[in-house]
Amino acid sequence: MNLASHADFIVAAYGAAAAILGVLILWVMFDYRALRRTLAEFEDEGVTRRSDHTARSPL
Amino acid sequence: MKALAALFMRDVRIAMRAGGGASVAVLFFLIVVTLTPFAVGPDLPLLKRIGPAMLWIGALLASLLALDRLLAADRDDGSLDLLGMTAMPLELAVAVKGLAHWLTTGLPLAIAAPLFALFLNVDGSAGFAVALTLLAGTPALTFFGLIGAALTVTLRRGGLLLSVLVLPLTIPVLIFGVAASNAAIAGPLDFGTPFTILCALSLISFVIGPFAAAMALRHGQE
Amino acid sequence: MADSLSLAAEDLVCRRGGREVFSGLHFTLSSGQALAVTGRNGAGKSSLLRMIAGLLRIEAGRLVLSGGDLDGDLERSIGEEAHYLGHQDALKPSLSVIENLEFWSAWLGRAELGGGECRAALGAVGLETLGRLPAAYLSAGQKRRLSLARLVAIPRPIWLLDEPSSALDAAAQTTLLVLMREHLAKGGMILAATHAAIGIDGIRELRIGPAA
Amino acid sequence: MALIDYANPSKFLSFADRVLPWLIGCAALALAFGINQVYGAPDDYQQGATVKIMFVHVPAAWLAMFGWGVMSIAALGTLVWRHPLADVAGKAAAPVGAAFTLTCLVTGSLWGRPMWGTYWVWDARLTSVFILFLMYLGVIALWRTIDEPSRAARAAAILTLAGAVNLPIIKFSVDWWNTLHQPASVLRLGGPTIHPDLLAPLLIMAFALALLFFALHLAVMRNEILRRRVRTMHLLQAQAAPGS
Repeated sequence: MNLASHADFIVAAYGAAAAILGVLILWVMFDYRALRRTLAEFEDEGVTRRSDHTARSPL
Repeated sequence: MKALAALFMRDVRIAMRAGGGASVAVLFFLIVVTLTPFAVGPDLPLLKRIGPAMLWIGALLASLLALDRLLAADRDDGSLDLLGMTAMPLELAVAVKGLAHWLTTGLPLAIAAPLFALFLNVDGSAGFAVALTLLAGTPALTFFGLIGAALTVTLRRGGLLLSVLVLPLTIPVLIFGVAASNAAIAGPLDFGTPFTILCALSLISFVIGPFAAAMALRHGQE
Repeated sequence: MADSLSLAAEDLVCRRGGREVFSGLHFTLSSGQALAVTGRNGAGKSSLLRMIAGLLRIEAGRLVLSGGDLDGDLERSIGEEAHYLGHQDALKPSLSVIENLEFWSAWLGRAELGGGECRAALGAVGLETLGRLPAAYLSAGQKRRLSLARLVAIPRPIWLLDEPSSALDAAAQTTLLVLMREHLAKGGMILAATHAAIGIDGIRELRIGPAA
Repeated sequence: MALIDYANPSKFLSFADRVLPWLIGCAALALAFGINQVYGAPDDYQQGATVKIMFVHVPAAWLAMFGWGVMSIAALGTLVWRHPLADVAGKAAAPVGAAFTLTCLVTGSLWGRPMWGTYWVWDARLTSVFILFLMYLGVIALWRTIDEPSRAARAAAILTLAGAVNLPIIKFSVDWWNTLHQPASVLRLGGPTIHPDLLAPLLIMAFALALLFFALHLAVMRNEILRRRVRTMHLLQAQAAPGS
């Protein structure tokens, strides 16, 4: 059992780990940006949460 | 044509969005496959021998259980009434719904099959052979299943009855699906014959399923 | 809808579950007219509307739609010329308000419709700000308004309304009234099953079932 | 108590915004150092170079179980203490835990291939991790199915706790099932005896991946709080329109 014969499996294992965790990281990042964008759009449309701006709230 | 495309897109969207349940069918498939070794033991040669059969049974149950809500959801919210109020034949509407359903449940099952096959010691090309037979056979499961879905909608009884009604209809699909898989993996039979029959079953179901389902819906209206 | 249409029922019979709900029903309705279908619960108001919509089998008798450009076109059923507003709203909670409406206008509409009709219809029922909102967030009254938008977005001569004012607040009932008057003015027909009075001038009443 | 201070979602958000960059930086540094250590680690006399897979496989297995532990504590927070952030913490732990479980499974499978000659063997340890993975997927599916967050939180909490109680039973049953069918001749992955030279890189990698776990968990929690804000905005928008 030498390194040469199994190096591909070791690289594949680390690559797979990086890929799985990388996908999770990318999902988190894109999700965060999309959510921030949606919230900003609400801000532009003038919809606000009462707890943020009690005075301005029309309700 | 535009109307049919709109219906197709609507069903695909509903299935893909949160709570749509497209991924749950794949999960169910995985769990059925996983249960096998706990029942028969982790005996690799045995698992390899029964692997294609278990994959087929898992895919069969997963695609049937997912059919339960296909027409019932439209009945419950009144959409089914409106779907019938156009010049478009109900058969086409049902066929398009079936296609969208196959795309969101049947196709993922076939795609997942080579991966899940590894758990049953069916690896490499054998796994892809099973996936190929599932690709050819799952449309038949969906479209024969449509008949049961339409009947249970009008009878207003859910899930279990659907399976009881439809499973007998799917036996030929199972026979030729597993036969084609085994032929591809081990021989000695020819792969082409059962596979061609499997494709033929899918084509037949594509004709019979929507017609019978639409007929059941029309006669069931009260 | 410039050509005058008329819908006639001759000796209609409705049977459900072996029980005769009504029989010998006659009425005629022409363009620009409205008919209020009244009667006690179980008299068959909803059944009559569903029968006209083609959702319920006609046991005996005839329903004829004549006039306009329909005479040569026997293939067309009355259901294709009618809007049915039942108790259910036919909305998918996971789709947005505009997606729901656009689907129904693509499915039920005959002519090529642009996105404009749907936007305008949302405006007509007061939901123009909620286009992107998933229908799951709507209140019962707003869902009802969205169903009404369907009738506005897709032109069809016959409106079959089953208890149209249920779940609607006073403002929405006014909106509904305005929409119904506009529809009649354009030569449409309305059949409404209702308990309450509908404030439309010249509406006729069709009382079905035994007198209460 | 710090936990009470951060019960307010707005405060928690600013806390997450402050802490996350540091946490991510530390995790990246620790991972770089850990991988460097792994590169220099000696081969195992029995398993050769493939033992290097252990340095990511075993920490991933630990974090897979740790993730369920986090979810269980959060579930108690939801059901017993009704802590406002417990729902969010429980929901956020599920995808992170599932990702580490999947990492453990895939690396185990790639380790098993040269050892056993096949990608998957129903080894007792791997099988238990696999069942854990299925349970994670079940919890995620439940979260996705129920629309209303607090109702989903309670349902998921009950499922999580039922899973936590069942996990030892499952582990015991799988061990029993496995020994019943095959004598313990198969080489086990990540067995209990570890050479000291291998222990140091293993612990460093475990520490680094744990930091990554915390960073991801915090980031997903932050997303979840934002998602709930979007939901609140939607509801407010619907309320502001006529006919509500």
